[in-house]
Amino acid sequence: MTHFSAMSLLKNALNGHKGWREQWPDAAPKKEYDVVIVGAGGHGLGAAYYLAKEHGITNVAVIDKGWLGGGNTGRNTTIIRSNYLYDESAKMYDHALDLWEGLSQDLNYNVMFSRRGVMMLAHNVHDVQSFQRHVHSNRLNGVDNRWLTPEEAKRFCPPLNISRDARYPVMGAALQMRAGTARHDAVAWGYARAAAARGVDIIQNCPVIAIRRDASGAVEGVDTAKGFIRAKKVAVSAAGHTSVVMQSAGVRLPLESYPLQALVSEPVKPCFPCVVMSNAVHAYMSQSDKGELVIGSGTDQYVSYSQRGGLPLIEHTLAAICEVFPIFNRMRMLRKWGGIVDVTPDRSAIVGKTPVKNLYVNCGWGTGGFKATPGAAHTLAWTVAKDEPHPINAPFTLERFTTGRLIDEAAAAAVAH
Amino acid sequence: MSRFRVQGKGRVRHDAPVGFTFDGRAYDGLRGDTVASALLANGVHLMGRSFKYHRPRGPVCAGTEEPNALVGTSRDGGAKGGRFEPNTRATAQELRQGLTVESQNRLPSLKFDVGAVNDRLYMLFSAGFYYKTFMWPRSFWDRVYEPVIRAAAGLGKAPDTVDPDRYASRYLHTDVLVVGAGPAGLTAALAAARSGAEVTLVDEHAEMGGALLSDPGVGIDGMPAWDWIAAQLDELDRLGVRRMTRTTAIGYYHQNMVGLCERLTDHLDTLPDDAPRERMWRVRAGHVVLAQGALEKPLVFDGNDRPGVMLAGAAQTYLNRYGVRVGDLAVVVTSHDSAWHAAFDLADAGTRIAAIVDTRASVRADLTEAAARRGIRVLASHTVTATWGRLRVKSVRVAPVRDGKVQGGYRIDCDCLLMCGGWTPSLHLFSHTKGTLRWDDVQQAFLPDRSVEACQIAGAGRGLWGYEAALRDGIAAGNAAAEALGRDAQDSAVLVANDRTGSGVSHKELPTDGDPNRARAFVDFQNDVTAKDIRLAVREGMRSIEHVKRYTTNGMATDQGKMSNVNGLMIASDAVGKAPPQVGLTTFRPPYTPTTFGTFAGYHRGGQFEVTRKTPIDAWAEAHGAAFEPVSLWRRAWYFPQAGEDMHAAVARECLATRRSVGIFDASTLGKIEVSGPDAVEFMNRMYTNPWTKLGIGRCRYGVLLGEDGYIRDDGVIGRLRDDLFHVTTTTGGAARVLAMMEDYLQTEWPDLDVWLTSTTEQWATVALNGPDARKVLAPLVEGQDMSAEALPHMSVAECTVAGIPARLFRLSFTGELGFEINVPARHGLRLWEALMQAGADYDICPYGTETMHVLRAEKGFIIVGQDTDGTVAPDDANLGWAIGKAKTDFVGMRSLRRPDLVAKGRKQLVGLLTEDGAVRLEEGAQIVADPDQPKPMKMLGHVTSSYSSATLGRSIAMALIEGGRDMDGQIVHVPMPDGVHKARITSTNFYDPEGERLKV
Amino acid sequence: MLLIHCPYCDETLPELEFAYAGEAHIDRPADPASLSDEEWRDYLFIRSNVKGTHAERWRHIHGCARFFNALRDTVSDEFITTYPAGQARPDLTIKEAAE
Amino acid sequence: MTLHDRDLHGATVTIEEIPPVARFSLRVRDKDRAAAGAALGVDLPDRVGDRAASGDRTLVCLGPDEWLVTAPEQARDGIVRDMAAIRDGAPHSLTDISDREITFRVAGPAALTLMTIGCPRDLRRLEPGRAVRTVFDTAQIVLWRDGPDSFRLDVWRSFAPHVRSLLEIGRKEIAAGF
Repeated sequence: MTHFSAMSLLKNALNGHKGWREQWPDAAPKKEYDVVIVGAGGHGLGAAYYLAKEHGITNVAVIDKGWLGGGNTGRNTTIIRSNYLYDESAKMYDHALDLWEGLSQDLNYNVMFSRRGVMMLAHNVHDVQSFQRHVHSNRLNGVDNRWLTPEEAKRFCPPLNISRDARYPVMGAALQMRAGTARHDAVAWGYARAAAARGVDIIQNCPVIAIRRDASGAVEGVDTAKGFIRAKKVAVSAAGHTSVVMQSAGVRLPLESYPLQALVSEPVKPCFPCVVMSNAVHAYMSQSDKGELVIGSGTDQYVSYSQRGGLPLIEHTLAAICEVFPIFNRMRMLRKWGGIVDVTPDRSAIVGKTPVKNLYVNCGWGTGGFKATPGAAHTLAWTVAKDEPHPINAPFTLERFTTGRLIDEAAAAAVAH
Repeated sequence: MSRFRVQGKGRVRHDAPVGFTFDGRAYDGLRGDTVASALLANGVHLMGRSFKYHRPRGPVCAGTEEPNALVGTSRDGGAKGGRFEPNTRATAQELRQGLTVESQNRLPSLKFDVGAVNDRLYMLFSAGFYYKTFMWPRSFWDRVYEPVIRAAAGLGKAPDTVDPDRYASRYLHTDVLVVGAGPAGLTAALAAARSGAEVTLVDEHAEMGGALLSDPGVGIDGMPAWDWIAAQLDELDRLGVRRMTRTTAIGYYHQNMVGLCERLTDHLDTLPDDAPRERMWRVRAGHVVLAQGALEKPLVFDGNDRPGVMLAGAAQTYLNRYGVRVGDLAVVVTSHDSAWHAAFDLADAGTRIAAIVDTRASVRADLTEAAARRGIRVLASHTVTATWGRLRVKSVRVAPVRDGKVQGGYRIDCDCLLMCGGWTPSLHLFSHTKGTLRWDDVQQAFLPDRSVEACQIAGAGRGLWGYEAALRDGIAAGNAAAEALGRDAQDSAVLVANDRTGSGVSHKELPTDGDPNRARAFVDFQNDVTAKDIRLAVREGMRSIEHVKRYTTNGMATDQGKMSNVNGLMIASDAVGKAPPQVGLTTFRPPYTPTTFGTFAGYHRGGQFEVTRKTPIDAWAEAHGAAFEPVSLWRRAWYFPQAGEDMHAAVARECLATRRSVGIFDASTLGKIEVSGPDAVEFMNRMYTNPWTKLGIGRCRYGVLLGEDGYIRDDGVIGRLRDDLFHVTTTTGGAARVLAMMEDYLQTEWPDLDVWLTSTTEQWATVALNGPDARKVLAPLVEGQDMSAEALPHMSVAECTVAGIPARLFRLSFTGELGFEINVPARHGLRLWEALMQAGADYDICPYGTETMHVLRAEKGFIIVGQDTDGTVAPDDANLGWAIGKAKTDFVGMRSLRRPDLVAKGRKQLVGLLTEDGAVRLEEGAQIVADPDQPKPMKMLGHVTSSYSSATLGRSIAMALIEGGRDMDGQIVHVPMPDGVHKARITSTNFYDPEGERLKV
Repeated sequence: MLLIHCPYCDETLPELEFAYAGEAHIDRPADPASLSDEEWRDYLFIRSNVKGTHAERWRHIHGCARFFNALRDTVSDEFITTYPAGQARPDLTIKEAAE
Repeated sequence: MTLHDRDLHGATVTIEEIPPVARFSLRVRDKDRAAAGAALGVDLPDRVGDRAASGDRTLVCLGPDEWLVTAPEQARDGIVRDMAAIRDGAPHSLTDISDREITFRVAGPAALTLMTIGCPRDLRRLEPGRAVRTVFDTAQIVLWRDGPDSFRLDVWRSFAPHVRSLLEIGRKEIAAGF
């Protein structure tokens, strides 16, 4: 692997960039691997990288039905934060945040993790109560999160409308300074390059047809479009398609896949310094380094794998953006796209072992998967390597749906009164 | 008038000058011009700077696909008028009187831009360079590198003032929607309309006609093209076809829904009153005909981006449609026949054509003969290897190619270089539908394959070339649409004279004898992506076109890849060594052209952003100075401050007045559901945790509703009015959810039950009277009901009249005081309120809002669902175990209460909390620990759910969910806050009048 | 925005009038008390999440207010058929054979 | 600009709130429909969207087991009495919702166009004489088509100001020729 640095860039610039080699080889499948990971997104590639780096397991293949990073990794709005309410979630996302902070150096690939602060707006008394609960809980968990008055919020993000007459007036905000964004594609590429350098095979355009189990019921490999690949262990990290893959192993999951849309504006000079999320109004926005305003929309109401999504959601999202940031009314939407998010009943992920021996799963991240990437990948690698839960992913089991011990971040924001 | 304007030519009005400014300098254009055509008429090509290298750029197109000539525009006094907008395409913006135009992405000026230093360092800024560096030292990314990169990026400035314009939207249903009013679109619309179908025809330009507007020499059915267009439009109008210009089909959604953006005022000199700027049309069509034509491709060669280098078809449009010659001395370089016609038109209009450079070895004889007739030098089998000129192209180097080898080249002077790399069908909308494309080896283009929607593609959009072919195809598509809708279609013929048929070849980069690593051959002009960037990406392992796109940003500019996608693919597939379809085409994403946020927001701005529900009594509250809070879609009176009072003072006063005498509260937002029918009681038994069979008529009961997961979803007081009739109340925010949940069970699980549900939330206005004097205020107004405690005990309901209004009168209490809730038909709500206020005057009746309501109920330990519960709280956790019918075998959620985690020790339970110092009010959401000195992360026992200063008790009170809290009664816990740790004692939640003496009146 | 055929109104109408209500043909057990925790979990949470023909519930909430069922292709989002609540899932192989 | 024969430069449309009527939601099973019809003196129409009237009572079928009963205010008690009389033999639910909704009339040559600013239905298919529940913008409404250019909207009371102001904005656009 060519080491990336300012020097190597300069050197190559002088010779017409002829010295760069491929960042990862396009591997053909071997007959057998110690571990096969299904899904070459940030989570799957990351798990392969940590298997190799931290557990010395390098006979690993990451298989994808398309091109690597082509699923939700390359389709999200890149928000990274860890100010979650429940201890379990806060620990998982904070673990991820710790890894995000050193990821560029770890991978020798600039993933452009940018600590520009994520601000969540409170628009009613219930939001205030709920966010303050977050702030207090985060403080005692050692997670960065602070409360801002409307005026402080406006100072932090000048385009914000804090008029008391607004339909949804800003009553305050929770700010996590340590949070921010990263360059999504670079995360997949960086993990791919670093994993490949440690011997991991990345096999693209190779749909998995079924997970094969032996007579004892344990996993023995995967049937793919490029033939059967034997594997001692299989980990599925296929986001919206996880249900389909796991079904082939006879494992049914509490998952549903929904279309989620996102969009960007035309690029403009820096005008928006942070990330702002408004749950009540359904608006999420940041500005990319390229200058585009990056905006998250909601999920359509029905299960779908179409990656299309309807117009009304986009209309609502942009109305919400213009409500919170009225100066952007004349900005133009450049491009919108859709992804498929897999959602669990409690809106928290499932990471770990399954009822099938040597089969592992990492799914159900809903709309929050990107920010968890290093944390989920890192703990999944642990679980695959040791066949036991990592202390951080241990609460994110499949069993919780039987016992009722849900990690219900969605319900915690329930509005009734 | 400028010498570049050709008198009498084009569709502009030569007698109607229009004044505008560009970078502060005044110019004149003509009515009908775009900003670009007007500037070109004034000899101005330099209109912008590129994204990365800040290279000088001029328009390369004459339409909405323009990547270079992006400008900022405003009216009414510039940016502060709120109508500034960045990144407007000068080639599409119609000229209007007083239009203010400024160039972008330059400092200090367009002609001298310090950002152009990047251009000198271009070798450093190769594709993906930022992934490889800026990593050391680690902290520099946030503080140094990223801010610098961000400041350099972006094109125009964002608006900084609120937009005063309005935006509109409509739904439209039509039998046939035709997108694009060029030759194929016109004949398709006409064919469909002749069959009797309702037809809608839309076009993004100011007028219809498409390519024919740029080709007036063509004859159709014996008429000059422009006369033919007029005749078609006449007939379309006679047939009642809805024609919409300045209307872009931006997205193609499920089941033939197409979003259109109609621009209504941007072309007008002055803004009419009440006119929306833009309108979103959500069109649902029985059949769609896409006739969006084809886009001309640039050629990729070193220096193909200088101002003055543009598409040949664009030059032809500027000449024929706008009457503007784009230069005096042109070189044409092409791989397609179409540019020859452009050259001839320009030559005939007085521009000298220094040469036609064709990459092909042989060209149709009629073209070479026509060139010879005009004395134009023809250079077949030639390439272009370089251009010169800083702010405008001044010469070009051409070279013959023999057997694939570039021979010695030479320079030709010019002031414009017109290029044509062939044409690619415009299939963006088709791609939105996930319709599949197939690669056509002959045309070297993607063509439409399988359609998933009811749509046709006509004309150049499916690879047909020449007007006759397009016109005939339009007729066929219109007829096919009509037939698909069950109508009779008739074939008709069309005859074209002087048709401009032709063909061409496709290229990757043009061959060169220069150093390919030094070549600045641009593929994506705006994003400064060069051919070698694409090759570098492939060399680095980016083999999918999606990877190449993302790594180089090719195709991600504001032209949405219209200029760059196919050229990028040709180069990438050459580099990968696979055929283009195996490398893939990136997905086209909506919108077709960038569309304002305002258009999507439509009417939903300001007061119209979302419904604000108000009660019948809201106007009184507003008139009496209430502060309001939003609760779901409602706004509710929060408190009623008197002069000089803050919320704390007002709430203290309201609480004391209510406990002392009587308070009045607008409870109209409570959800209300009428549950009616012989099986009503059975239904209630199945839905709610409580038993209902023995509830007497005229009595009411507090009901708890769970989700099937066993957690509390809602609560409310439920009255039985008849054996078969219940009046159910829900929380304000839960009303719609509860009704939907009940309907779900009733319709799909228990359809056999004879019971029906009707929402009556808004049928009734509800006024709550609480306090020891409540009965005294109310009783004189009541008729038809004995108000004594015996006749109307606590938790009972009666039908009577109050102030002469028919009412459902509940006696219940959410405050611990003697309480009544009076429901009257909503139209009388305000009258009832005023009557009670009047009757209460002698008792100093005090109106109070939601905050006081919350304090009063907290003093009694009554929960608010959603505040004291959070979706993970089971009845027993909230001390509501008593509300579960002991003899019941099933109700919604009952089975879940037995799951292991719900019967485990250590669940969080709702308890009271009294701070050691009664003056300290805990913050809601504050976390509770046993040991405040432990290190972080701390073990948290729970959190404060409700916390108030109780004026009645003269101290603060709080409720909290605490692990195993009920077993900790009397124990001290700690609440660590940033400014210190508070101690608090766990108590009962019933802080006031625990024996309920105050109800016994 | 989808177009949905309501079997009760017998009209094909815009999605804005409808509310999605999850997978179809998951009946509430007649006697929940007799179920094991695992069986109860399956009822509560486990969903087929089909990529292909999905049987699902919709409610014409802003129309006739009825719940009904639909078969829809989750890859194309195309509705194959809709049918009243309580009816068995249509056998598409029979339908195709008849055509 | 839009060019169309039905295009409405300066065409008029009026929006008015009309006085309250007695309004009930009637729910009854199929087997008891005839009895309910007999009690009301109007046969219950059986196709969703159909309307039937007799004397001063009008019935609209809103769903397979749901009818909207309207009558002048003074007829309210009579309807309640008539239906109460059959409750034992023909179980049903009759709920007074007179005050739940406000009714607007939208009429004039531009009425259909004005409705399209908020109603996603294909109103070409809503024949005069019919009424359906649908949505206008984000509000649920019962939409009555009384004639080619005449509509009524029953809107939940707290949504009515929103609907009204949206209609006014649309009316002004049309009046301005846009």
